[in-house]
Amino acid sequence: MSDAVSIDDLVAWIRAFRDAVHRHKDELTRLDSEIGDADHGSNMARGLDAVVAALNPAPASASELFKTVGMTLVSSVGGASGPLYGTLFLRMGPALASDEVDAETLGAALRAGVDGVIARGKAEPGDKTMIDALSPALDAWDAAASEGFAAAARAAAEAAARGRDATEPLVARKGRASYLGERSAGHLDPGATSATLLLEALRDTLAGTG
Amino acid sequence: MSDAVSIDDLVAWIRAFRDAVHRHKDELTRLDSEIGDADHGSNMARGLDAVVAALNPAPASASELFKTVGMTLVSSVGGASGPLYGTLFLRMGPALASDEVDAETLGAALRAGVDGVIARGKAEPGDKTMIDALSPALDAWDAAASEGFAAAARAAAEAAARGRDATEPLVARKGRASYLGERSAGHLDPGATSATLLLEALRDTLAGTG
Amino acid sequence: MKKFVNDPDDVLAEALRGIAVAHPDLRVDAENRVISRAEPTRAGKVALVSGGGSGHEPLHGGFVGRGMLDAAAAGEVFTSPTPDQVLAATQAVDSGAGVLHIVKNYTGDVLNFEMAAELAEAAGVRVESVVVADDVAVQDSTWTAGRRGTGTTVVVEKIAGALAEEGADLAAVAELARRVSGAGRSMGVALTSCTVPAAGRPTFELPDDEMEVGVGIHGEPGRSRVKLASAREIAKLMVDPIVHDFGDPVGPAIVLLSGLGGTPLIEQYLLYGEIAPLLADAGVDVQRVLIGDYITSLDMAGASLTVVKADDEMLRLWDAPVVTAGLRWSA
Amino acid sequence: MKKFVNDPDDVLAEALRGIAVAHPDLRVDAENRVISRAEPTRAGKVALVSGGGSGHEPLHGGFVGRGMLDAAAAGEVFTSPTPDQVLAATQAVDSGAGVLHIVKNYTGDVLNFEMAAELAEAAGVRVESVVVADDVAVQDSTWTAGRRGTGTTVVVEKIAGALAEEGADLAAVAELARRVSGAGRSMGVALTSCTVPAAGRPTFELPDDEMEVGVGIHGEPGRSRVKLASAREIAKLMVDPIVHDFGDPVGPAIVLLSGLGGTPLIEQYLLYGEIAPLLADAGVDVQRVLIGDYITSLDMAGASLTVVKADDEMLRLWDAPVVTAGLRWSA
Ligand SMILES: Nc1ncnc2c1ncn2[C@@H]1O[C@H](COP(=O)(O)OP(=O)(O)O)[C@@H](O)[C@H]1O
Ligand SMILES: Nc1ncnc2c1ncn2[C@@H]1O[C@H](COP(=O)(O)OP(=O)(O)O)[C@@H](O)[C@H]1O
Ligand SMILES: [Mg+2]
Ligand SMILES: [Mg+2]
Ligand SMILES: [Mg+2]
Ligand SMILES: [Mg+2]
Repeated sequence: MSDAVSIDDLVAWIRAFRDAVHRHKDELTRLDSEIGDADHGSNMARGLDAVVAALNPAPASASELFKTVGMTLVSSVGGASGPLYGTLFLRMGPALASDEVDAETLGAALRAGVDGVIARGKAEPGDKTMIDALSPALDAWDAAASEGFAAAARAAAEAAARGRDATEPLVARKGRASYLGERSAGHLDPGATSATLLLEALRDTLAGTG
Repeated sequence: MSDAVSIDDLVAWIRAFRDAVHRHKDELTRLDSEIGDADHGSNMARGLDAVVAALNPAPASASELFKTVGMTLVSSVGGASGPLYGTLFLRMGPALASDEVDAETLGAALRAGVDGVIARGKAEPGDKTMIDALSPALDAWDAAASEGFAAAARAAAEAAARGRDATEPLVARKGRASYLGERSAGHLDPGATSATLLLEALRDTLAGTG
Repeated sequence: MKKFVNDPDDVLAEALRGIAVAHPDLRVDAENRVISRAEPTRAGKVALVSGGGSGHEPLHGGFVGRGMLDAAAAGEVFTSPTPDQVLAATQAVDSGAGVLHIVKNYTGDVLNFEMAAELAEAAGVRVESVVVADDVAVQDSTWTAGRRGTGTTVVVEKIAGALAEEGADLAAVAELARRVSGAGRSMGVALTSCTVPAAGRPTFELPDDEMEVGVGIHGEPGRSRVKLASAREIAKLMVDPIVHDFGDPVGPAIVLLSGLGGTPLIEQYLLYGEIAPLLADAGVDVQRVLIGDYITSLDMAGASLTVVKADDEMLRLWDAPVVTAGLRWSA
Repeated sequence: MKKFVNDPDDVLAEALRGIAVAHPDLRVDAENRVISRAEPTRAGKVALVSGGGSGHEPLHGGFVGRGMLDAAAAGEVFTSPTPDQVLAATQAVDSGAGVLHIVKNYTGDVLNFEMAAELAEAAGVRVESVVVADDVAVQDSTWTAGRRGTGTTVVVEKIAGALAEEGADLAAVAELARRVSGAGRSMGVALTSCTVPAAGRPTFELPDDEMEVGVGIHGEPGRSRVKLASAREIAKLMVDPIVHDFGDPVGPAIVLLSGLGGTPLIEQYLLYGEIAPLLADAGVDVQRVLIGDYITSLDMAGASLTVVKADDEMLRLWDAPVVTAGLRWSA
């Protein structure tokens, strides 16, 4: 069926995210060195390794899958990214109660997740956080969802990357980078960078689907 | 009188020693970094500054002069070099009871001083200490004393320098360098280096005398 | 990277092993990375739980013991502990009288402790929280993450710990903890970066003639980078913003000058020799002072100054007996 | 040079100023650079005086107080104090019951303390001396300066201090001090050099992948330079020569793992986690352990391990109350 994704696709997405984070681990940590505490790469790598381990065997449903991902991130990452990424996935689960996951449902689930992150972290777009990648990605997803998964994921990944790049000149108002005040400008936000990897992993995983 | 030195000459000697130590302060400390604790230059400079201050006004007699020098070194240097250089001068005083200081008396005084250093520090020639410069210098002084001050001081300074250079291959058996064991070989001894400065200062001060 | 480590990823687990074997009066839960008193909490005593990223030792584990904390949850280096860890710590020491969470104000710490508190309440444990936000290097604002929590945490843990030991109830202990927290201001200066073991190299590069002013305790760069200054000038850079932030005359105070991990005691005393007269001039009446490594940033060279405006009750509780690895005295 | 200093030549004087203002229970004689208890020595109590070069803080000034030293003479950085200083310290605290000099075995310390003892005796003060020479990195021989004195000094000061506090006479205190001194062995490892303020640069250069084994506490290079090793391997490099030097099984012991000034506590605990099982395997029954910065070498990264074979009397006196800036507990 070309307009629905399987559990296996979703598991493949999470695995692809893990792989991407490992490939970019040093870069994420370097970005976090500049305006944070030099641990974002190892935080995300540690958490996603735990996630991949917890996905074996693969959960039976999409909602259970994301619950496992979220709980595992919450209980293995710590830091700011642990509860935030954890919340993202924990909130996605309930939005995927049915077994049919089409582009619109996945978009709705992602939005529920990002709303959860905003509720927890109280960041707004422009605060120089992962929200700056996630928010525009969602809008792009919704706009392209009717064209199917592959198109929606492509649009979302592009928007996330643009959002990530747009964090560079910003002065951080949330998270650890905010302590630097004006000095936080001129650097990419590490969380927006890892969030872009998340959406790029989705794009790559769904490239073959409708 | 060409074969006797005045108090002023002796004071000039000590001042010249102070100046030489200041000129070589970094070198002495560097040598002490290699096989010790990086303080010989500052120790000697601190002590000799105090000595020069204490010599104003100049003492009335040679024996009083050296007593002052010795006491000041003992009470301002600390470390190994404080009591040792202090003892050197403290023991010279009594050997210069008469006001006539000729080359033989100064030689005898120096020997009394060096004997005192040996009694205190229990170092023998070849242990890689200041003794390795002082001992041969004394022998050379005595051998040349009949030719007058300038010749004796020249001979002593040369012998001291040779003794200093000969410390390079030695494995230290006394002082802090001994803790390095075999690793102490291949470096000049800082104390032998400063002792050579002492005798070179004497040579330079007495260059104009008989 | 010049460190006593085996695998950089095992630093925390292995350090906990050392703590466990060195301190028989502590219980180390290796799985949850929780350090608690070996003796169970006395019935009716409010328990104090703190925690945060590791790398700030003796904070927090070194302050577990009679008269101070009941448990500490140790996160990875510079990474707040997870809710599970904090929950484990909380449940391990609750006697039924409730638990006070002492949280340093960092997004990660706040979020993870919040989640843990929710979980603990759901499991029937009463939890109160105090968030320490004392770092005057950070402009305070409702639009941002607010100020970091640094040295005042030590003072909160000591004073609230003493009150809990006396048998006060959760509301009273929490109220005092918040009062102490509100009365503290801190300011830090770094002469070098630290090196996070897992990163393997210094978090930031700092030329030989420069220093970072207004640093926190996670190796993050400071508020500004300036030319390396004398201890006298640095003392001013630390005292002035604290005094200015208090606004009103401070009066009696507890002062903590903490090394950041790579600065030896002789320098800390020298620096305090410069700080003391400046505090006196500014009307700070130093009643108690601690100098040493109490809240550190791995191997960073630097120091942070904390001034806590102290009333008589705080001073009395400060003086109360404490028996921990990091702070120890009798009445 | 990244340090809290004003003029590198004033480091000691200015650090003493900080100590004086931070510790009202200490008296700091700025002229003679002597730190003593503010309270005069109790009549009949034997007084303990130690001292040495500065840069090893908290040693010795941080150990002045009830149950430990009566006075410490602080030399320039890494330079033994002069006889005048030691004499001033000795005369300041003699109650008539005599004074024990605790001397670390370095030519400079030994000579200056010897001269001071001669002067003190001449002034009518009874003096006994104990020379600590515990560093197994140095081959012992009557033809050399012998072993350096390092960590065992802390244990001698604590235990002899407790016995003096109990009212024992000079001969008994000196005898015990010598017994403790003879029962201690130490071994140090440096990961970096330290920087003597007056020198302004590191005493030795050490490549990023090398370390010095068998270092003392004066920044002198060690016995050998080897490739940087894991904490596990370093623990072996420290434990083996100590155990080997004892020869006989050690049995009950007091253990001190001291950071050298630039190594944070988290690494010290990690290292101790590796040391403890090796000690146990070698038959060392660790009865008491101290981990932290107790005898340092300015800002050197590294650690030194001390094992003191302890009998019941030593353990009892170790546990006796002590109230100093650097070591503090009650019975
Ligand atoms: N309040 C917040 N809301 C959303 N994202 C946040 C918030 N605070 C921090 N972040 C994100 O978390 C990232 C840092 O994560 P990480 O380094 O793992 O945690 P920590 O800051 O605790 O070390 C930041 O780059 C930012 O994108
Ligand atoms: N026992 C000794 N006898 C003679 N000279 C000695 C002895 N021990 C050390 N020295 C000399 O002292 C010098 C070191 O002096 P210095 O660095 O000022 O003292 P310290 O070793 O206490 O730091 C050595 O280079 C050596 O020449
Ligand atoms: Mg981070
Ligand atoms: Mg020296
Ligand atoms: Mg972090
Ligand atoms: Mg010296």
